[in-house]
Amino acid sequence: MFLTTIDKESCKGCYLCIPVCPKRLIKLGSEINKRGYHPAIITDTGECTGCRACFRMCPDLAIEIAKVV
Amino acid sequence: MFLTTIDKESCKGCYLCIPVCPKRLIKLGSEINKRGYHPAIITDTGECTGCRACFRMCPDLAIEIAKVV
Amino acid sequence: MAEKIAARTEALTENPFHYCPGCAHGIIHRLVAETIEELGVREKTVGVASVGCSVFAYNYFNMDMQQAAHGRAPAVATGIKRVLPDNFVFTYQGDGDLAAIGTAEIVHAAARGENITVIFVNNTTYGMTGGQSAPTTILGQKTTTTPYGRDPHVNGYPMGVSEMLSTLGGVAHVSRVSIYSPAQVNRAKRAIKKAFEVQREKKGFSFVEVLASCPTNWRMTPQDALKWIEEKMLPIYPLGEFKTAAEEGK
Amino acid sequence: MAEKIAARTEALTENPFHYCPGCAHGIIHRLVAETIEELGVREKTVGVASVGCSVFAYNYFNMDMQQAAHGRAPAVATGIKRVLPDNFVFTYQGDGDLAAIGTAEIVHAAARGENITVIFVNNTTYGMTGGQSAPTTILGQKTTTTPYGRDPHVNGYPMGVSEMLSTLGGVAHVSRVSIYSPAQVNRAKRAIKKAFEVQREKKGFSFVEVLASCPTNWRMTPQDALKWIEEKMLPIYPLGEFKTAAEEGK
Amino acid sequence: MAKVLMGGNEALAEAALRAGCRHFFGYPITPQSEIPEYLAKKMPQLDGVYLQAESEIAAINMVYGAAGAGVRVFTASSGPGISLMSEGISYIAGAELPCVIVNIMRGGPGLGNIAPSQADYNQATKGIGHGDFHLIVLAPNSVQEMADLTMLAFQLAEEYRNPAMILSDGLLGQMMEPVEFNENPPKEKDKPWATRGAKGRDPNIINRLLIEAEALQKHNLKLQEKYQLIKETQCRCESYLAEDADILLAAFGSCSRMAKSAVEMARSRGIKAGLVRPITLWPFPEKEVAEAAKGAKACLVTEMNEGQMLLDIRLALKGRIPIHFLGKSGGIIPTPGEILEEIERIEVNLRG
Amino acid sequence: MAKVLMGGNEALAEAALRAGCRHFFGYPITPQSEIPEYLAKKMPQLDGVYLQAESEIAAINMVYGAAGAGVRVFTASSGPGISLMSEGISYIAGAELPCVIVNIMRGGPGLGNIAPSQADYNQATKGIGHGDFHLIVLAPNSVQEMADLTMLAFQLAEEYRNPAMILSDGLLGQMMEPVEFNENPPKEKDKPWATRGAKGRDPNIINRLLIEAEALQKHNLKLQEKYQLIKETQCRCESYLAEDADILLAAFGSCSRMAKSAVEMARSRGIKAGLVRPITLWPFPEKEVAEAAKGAKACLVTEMNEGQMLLDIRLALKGRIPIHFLGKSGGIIPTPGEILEEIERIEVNLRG
Amino acid sequence: MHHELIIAGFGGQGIMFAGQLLTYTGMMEDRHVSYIPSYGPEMRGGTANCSVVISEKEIGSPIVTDPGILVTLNQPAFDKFAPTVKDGGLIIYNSTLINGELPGEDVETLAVPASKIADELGNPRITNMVMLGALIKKTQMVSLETILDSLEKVLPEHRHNLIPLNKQALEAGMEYTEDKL
Amino acid sequence: MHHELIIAGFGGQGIMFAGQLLTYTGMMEDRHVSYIPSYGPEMRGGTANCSVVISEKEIGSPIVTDPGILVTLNQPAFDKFAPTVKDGGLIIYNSTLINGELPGEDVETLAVPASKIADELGNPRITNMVMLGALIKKTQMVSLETILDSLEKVLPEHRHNLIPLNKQALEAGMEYTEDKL
Ligand SMILES: Cc1ncc(C[n+]2csc(CCOP(=O)(O)OP(=O)(O)O)c2C)c(N)n1
Ligand SMILES: Cc1ncc(C[n+]2csc(CCOP(=O)(O)OP(=O)(O)O)c2C)c(N)n1
Ligand code: SF4
Ligand code: SF4
Ligand code: SF4
Ligand code: SF4
Ligand code: SF4
Ligand code: SF4
Ligand SMILES: [Mg+2]
Ligand SMILES: [Mg+2]
Repeated sequence: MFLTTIDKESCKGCYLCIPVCPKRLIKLGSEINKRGYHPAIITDTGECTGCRACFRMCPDLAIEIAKVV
Repeated sequence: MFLTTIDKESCKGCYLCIPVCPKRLIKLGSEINKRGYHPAIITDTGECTGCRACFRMCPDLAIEIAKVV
Repeated sequence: MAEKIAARTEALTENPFHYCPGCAHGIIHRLVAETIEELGVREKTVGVASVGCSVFAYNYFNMDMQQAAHGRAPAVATGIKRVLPDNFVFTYQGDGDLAAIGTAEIVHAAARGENITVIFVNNTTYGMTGGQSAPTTILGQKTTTTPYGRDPHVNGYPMGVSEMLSTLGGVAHVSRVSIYSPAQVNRAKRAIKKAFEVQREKKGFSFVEVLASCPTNWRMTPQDALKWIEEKMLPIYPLGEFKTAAEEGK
Repeated sequence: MAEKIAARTEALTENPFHYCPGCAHGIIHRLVAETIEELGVREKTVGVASVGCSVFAYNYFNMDMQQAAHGRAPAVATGIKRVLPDNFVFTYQGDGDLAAIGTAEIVHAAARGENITVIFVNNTTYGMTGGQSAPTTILGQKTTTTPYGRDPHVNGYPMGVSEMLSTLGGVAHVSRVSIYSPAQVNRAKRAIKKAFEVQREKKGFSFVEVLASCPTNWRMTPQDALKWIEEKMLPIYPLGEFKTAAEEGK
Repeated sequence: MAKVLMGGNEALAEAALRAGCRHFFGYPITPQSEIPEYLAKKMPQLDGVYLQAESEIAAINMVYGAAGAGVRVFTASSGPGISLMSEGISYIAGAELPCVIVNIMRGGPGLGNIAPSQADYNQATKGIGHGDFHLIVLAPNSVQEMADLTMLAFQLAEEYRNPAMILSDGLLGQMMEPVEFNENPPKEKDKPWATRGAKGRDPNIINRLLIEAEALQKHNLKLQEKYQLIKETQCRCESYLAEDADILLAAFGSCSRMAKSAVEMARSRGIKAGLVRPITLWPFPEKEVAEAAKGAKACLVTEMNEGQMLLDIRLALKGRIPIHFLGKSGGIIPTPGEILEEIERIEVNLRG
Repeated sequence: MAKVLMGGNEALAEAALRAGCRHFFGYPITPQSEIPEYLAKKMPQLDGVYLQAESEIAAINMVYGAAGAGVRVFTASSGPGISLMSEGISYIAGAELPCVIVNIMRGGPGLGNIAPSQADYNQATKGIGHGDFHLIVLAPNSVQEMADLTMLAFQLAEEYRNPAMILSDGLLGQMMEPVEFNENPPKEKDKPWATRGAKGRDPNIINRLLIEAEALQKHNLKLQEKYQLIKETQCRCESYLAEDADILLAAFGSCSRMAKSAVEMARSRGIKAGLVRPITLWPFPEKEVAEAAKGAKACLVTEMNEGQMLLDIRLALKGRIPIHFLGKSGGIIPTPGEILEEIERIEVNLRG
Repeated sequence: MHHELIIAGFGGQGIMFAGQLLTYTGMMEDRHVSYIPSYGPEMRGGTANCSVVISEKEIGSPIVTDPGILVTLNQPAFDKFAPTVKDGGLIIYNSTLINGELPGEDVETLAVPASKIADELGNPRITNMVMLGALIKKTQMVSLETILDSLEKVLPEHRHNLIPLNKQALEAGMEYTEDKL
Repeated sequence: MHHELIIAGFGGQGIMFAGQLLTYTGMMEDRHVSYIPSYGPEMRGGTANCSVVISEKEIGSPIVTDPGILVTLNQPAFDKFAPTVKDGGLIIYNSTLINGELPGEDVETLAVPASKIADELGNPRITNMVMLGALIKKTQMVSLETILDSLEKVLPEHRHNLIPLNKQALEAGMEYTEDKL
């Protein structure tokens, strides 16, 4: 199982991670972070395949993926 | 018939004209000109075919060729 | 137990990037840093930041860095490499920096076969100064200094830097990649790694051109900007490996 | 009655050249001047002299001339041509001037497709300053700054400027010729004429590289120097037409 | 003509267009980008040439070529870019080509930053390139002057066949003020020396190589004579409440605006302060400054640098009165309040 | 060590090698070519780096990189090439990197000619680049000093982390004199700030961008403090028969040699002439010059330019005595005879 | 008459446009005017403010360091600039977004729920005009008529359709303020 | 002792070598010395001359404008420099190539048929050494021994085979001069 997290304060809301997730697990967020951006959010990390597509596209290293063994 | 002349004062004695003459009409000179060079000389302009090879190689425009009609 | 399979590399500092949302510089920084970490050479690497949006790169790469004058990074890198021939030296340059003002420096670092790696971020514009046209701006593209679109009769033609440098003797590796999809990001990473490996093997000058986006100055969403790379830039700037040390048989 | 079939062209002044005996500059000057005379454009030509042994070219070409800073002739020519788009503008540059310090200027004049003609005299050395190595110095060649011969690991590889410029979009004509025999001189003349014709037809940037001799710094007789071009330079710098406007279909 | 509200850089660019300048060669750099961006829009409509060069070096050499071909032409840049133009400027001055060079100064040295600064005074007035030559240097202090002095720069450049520089900064470049354009811009001079094709005349040659020392010295003496003439006739200077001032402030460009406010504040506190503002930085209005300082007991030089015009003020005042200095650098602008404090300190000293 | 007879340029190059410098980046230009040619021969034998750059701009930026990597490094050029280095020099000074820059001056402006000249004094001492910074400038007047001051330049550059310039000319570069090399060249300083790979420590960064005005001002103030310290401790100056001189000559570099001969000729005619020779041109030995002029009734500045050090002499003497000037330019060297004539004219005036 | 203002908020709130419009209007009313934009150090976005001076006499320093009037549209700008306001000065703030507590100084404040008013008028992008309306009502610095004339000049032709909306916003700001006077 | 010399001739006549050798010798004899080469404006070849100063005291100007001694190897150099020689000075000229007529000034002349002597010794390239021999004989400026020592230092190893020939030439020049003293 994979645990994917988006660091709220690092995210700039560019949403490059959204369309690349094969499982469509990432969504626009509505919250505002300290720098005035709306961070993306992960809906259901349980579905995550650990494919890293989102990580690869994130320009701000806001995404971390862990394999839970 | 062609009249080929080498201007003594323009010539710098580089002798690039010598080997290219198909008729071997040009020779090293022994005279010294004002700038300290030994100008090349034409031996027998009557033999000249007007091929211009010498003119083409002369870096100092010392050679003139005239067609005598 | 959780094992991280994707996280920030140690070859980057903790400083958040100052880049605009969705800017390709962030992705490319990561690729370079990961490469350096994977090769285990962070402690013997000296990076050279250029003048462009990535001018602050020295705040992000967690290693010795020099900041070079606009366009002169290849000369600065040459100075460093000649002092430290066994260290790793790379430059990170934009298209204004490398393809305009720095043309002489990149061409000659390449011709000399300077054993350095150059990361060339081609976003078709001068990001930092507000979106003026660059030598790589494509025909018809509107910028703040080509407000009616780039006209070849006035501003000339987009410059294929990879193609140009490939003609030079000292060049060991040239490739053009992009970052418009996860697969392309992967390929870009491989190209960058190959370039550093060429340096490790002292084969000469290695160069990776990355087609990148500048959503801010292109006045597009980050998404649309990636699409624009794929649709508009690729036809003019084909991806691929233009030259490799292997072929050269060095 | 005598009719001159070969004589000094009116496009040259009466001033004797200051060049060393057997220096190729003299031959090339003549070819450029004859071309201008034959095209009947002497009165609308502005030439740009560069810094090198041909720095005094303005004393020899019988037309309006500007003397440009070392390497910057293409930029100066651009300034002139943009003011006078219907005039003829050419630069006359050595390999130190064009291929070293002036790399950015020549590459960008070419990339812009600047409608000028560039005569590039490649004699593999810095003639004027006493025979230092140039980017075009061939491997193993001894110069005052490569006293042990050019070593690619230190000084890099000889630069094929024609090959490099041919990759650029705005370039309409590129050819490499030489002057080591009367036949080659003839070909050189034709190439130069073609380049000026390209300019006349406003097809863009035209470029003629002439492999030339510097007997003084090569420490050879003028004769041997020509042989050296044929034997040593040709294998590295093949002659030919690299690009022509016709092919480009512009 | 009615006044319009414009940014300083745009006003400068518009003034150049109205002066009939149709050729601009430049390379982007902050904080002068509004100039090329304005021209990139306007030039095509006027059949003029806006060309973005590959570098500042190329730009200044394109200016050389175009000026040699006989047109009004200018370029603009900032600190680092101006430094790169040094060699080209030396050529232009040596070849006596008229053109205008704009430096919208930013913080230095090196890449520095993009905040307003006056750190390039020494460079502009004394040592911008190798060899003995001078630029005519004009320092506007308002958007109006950004326009007016630009027109003047073209005029002086042609009158003396000498490059003229507008030395301004990011503050003046970005600020907006009303501006009214001179409706009689300077007429363009005949340029029989220009290289436009030798039709029916001997060739013209633009050149700055004189291999014989005697010839070069002769040329240099001719330049010196010209410089002397410019010094005698073209010094421009403005003073404000200087006649009866005890404490004379000296400031140029945008900094003079803060100094003027400080003078007003000081006057309102009963301190007799005044201001002298050199408008031409070269030629430096030495006599005018000395004249303005005639009655003063102390001088306060204030600049957005570490003390550069200071040296010219010292030369002008010849040690007659004490000279104080208040400098800010790296993009910091001295506030009128800070200047006032310094005035007050000096005043206390004078009394004590 | 025994004396050897050497040309000035070779002596300079050899001194650099003996100072342990193993890195040179340069671009050919007359009249400094003997330096790179000498090094091109020697460096490979010493496992050092002689690299001919593609231009002076590349050369100075290679110097930046190498200096940042922590080695002794230098470059050499002449007028036009030095101008092209302006931006790079501003960066080096801003980033506080030690290195040595040699300017073997020739006639200017523009391409000028290759004859000896001192026309780049202003550039070297005042305005070589944008921003507030200074080079340490040393002016040798003999082949011996070409060697000695080169070693000193490396030492001062490292001591203050500041670029140092040798300002010389083609005359000193080409002439031969006996020279004895200092057998104790300056020790190289530790450079913990150098970028040589961040092994077991935090990264080192070589940089001259400070985007925040406050930070840049702070850095500039730090530079100013350093400059102040250099001014206080490093002024170097020499005087000859100055104590009792009525007429004090001031000259630097090769020109001071002619001036010295003129002083001797004048003394032999009963005229009390003396000479003061600044060796550091920046910092300018203002106090020392004023001190030397204490008893003088007139000063004669003589230079191979149109009057550049003149300004610093004016500042030093504060209008106390009349200052005369004898300049030659474009490669002409004032002869002792010409200088003597000028001394005699001044003497007649003083008496009359 | 001599006014030194700072107008401050986020990039995108129309700060610069409001400042320029006010400056232009001052010029139309034959005053001396100056305007200076200032952006934060961020690459894009972030804070934005401008200095405006409108005066009967020639303007010395165009940079305003201790404003007589502060017009502020968001909290960070309020926090940054409120302490710099001159004694006896005025702060007009967008009370929808700002909690206008002051460290108890000799400064007059006027709270205008400008974002709310703008929203009610159907467009949050005219918050700046609501604030401008409040400003001119409160200070009589310039007249509404001249502002409306200026709008025509300052807005490019193809934006003239926005003039009525801007006018509405200005008037709403004025009206709201009238009640508070 | 203070000598200011100019040695002048064509490029290729060994002018510079003679000047350097003399300077080196002066140094070996513990004098102050200086040497300055000067080439004509020609690209290559043309005239060449050098200034040499040898003195007991420190040398001011190393440039010689009015030489006390002129050593000249060809006519153009003679014509150019002879008029600059100081009153009471000395001109040594290569009488094989120079017609040494002077406009009647207060200058001593010594005619040495140096080219001829050199030819007789079998090598025209040592004309310069013959002249040098004449010079030292005439002026006693430096000793032959030191010159010979210097030759060993100044000539690169692989040229040491030329030393005997050079010595012969120096001696021939001295001998010729001895007769004229
Ligand atoms: C000598 C000099 N000229 C101009 C500039 C201004 N400048 C800063 S960044 C830049 C262009 C940057 O564009 P690019 O290299 O493409 O980088 P990007 O911002 O697009 O990543 C320019 C022209 C400068 N700093 N120095
Ligand atoms: C800025 C600058 N750098 C260096 C020089 C010195 N310089 C004069 S000519 C020359 C090289 C000339 O070589 P090339 O262009 O090949 O011409 P050639 O003499 O061989 O015909 C150099 C380096 C200069 N004049 N200006
Ligand atoms: S790792 Fe893959 S599946 Fe998981 S969230 Fe990211 S893109 Fe989606
Ligand atoms: S790609 Fe990264 S920065 Fe962009 S929205 Fe996704 S998590 Fe945020
Ligand atoms: S024209 Fe031909 S044949 Fe006649 S001399 Fe010349 S080379 Fe010989
Ligand atoms: S080619 Fe010309 S210069 Fe050379 S020898 Fe022949 S005639 Fe003379
Ligand atoms: S301006 Fe463009 S290149 Fe620069 S940070 Fe923003 S998006 Fe990236
Ligand atoms: S040095 Fe070489 S290039 Fe220059 S004139 Fe002489 S032969 Fe020709
Ligand atoms: Mg870019
Ligand atoms: Mg060459």
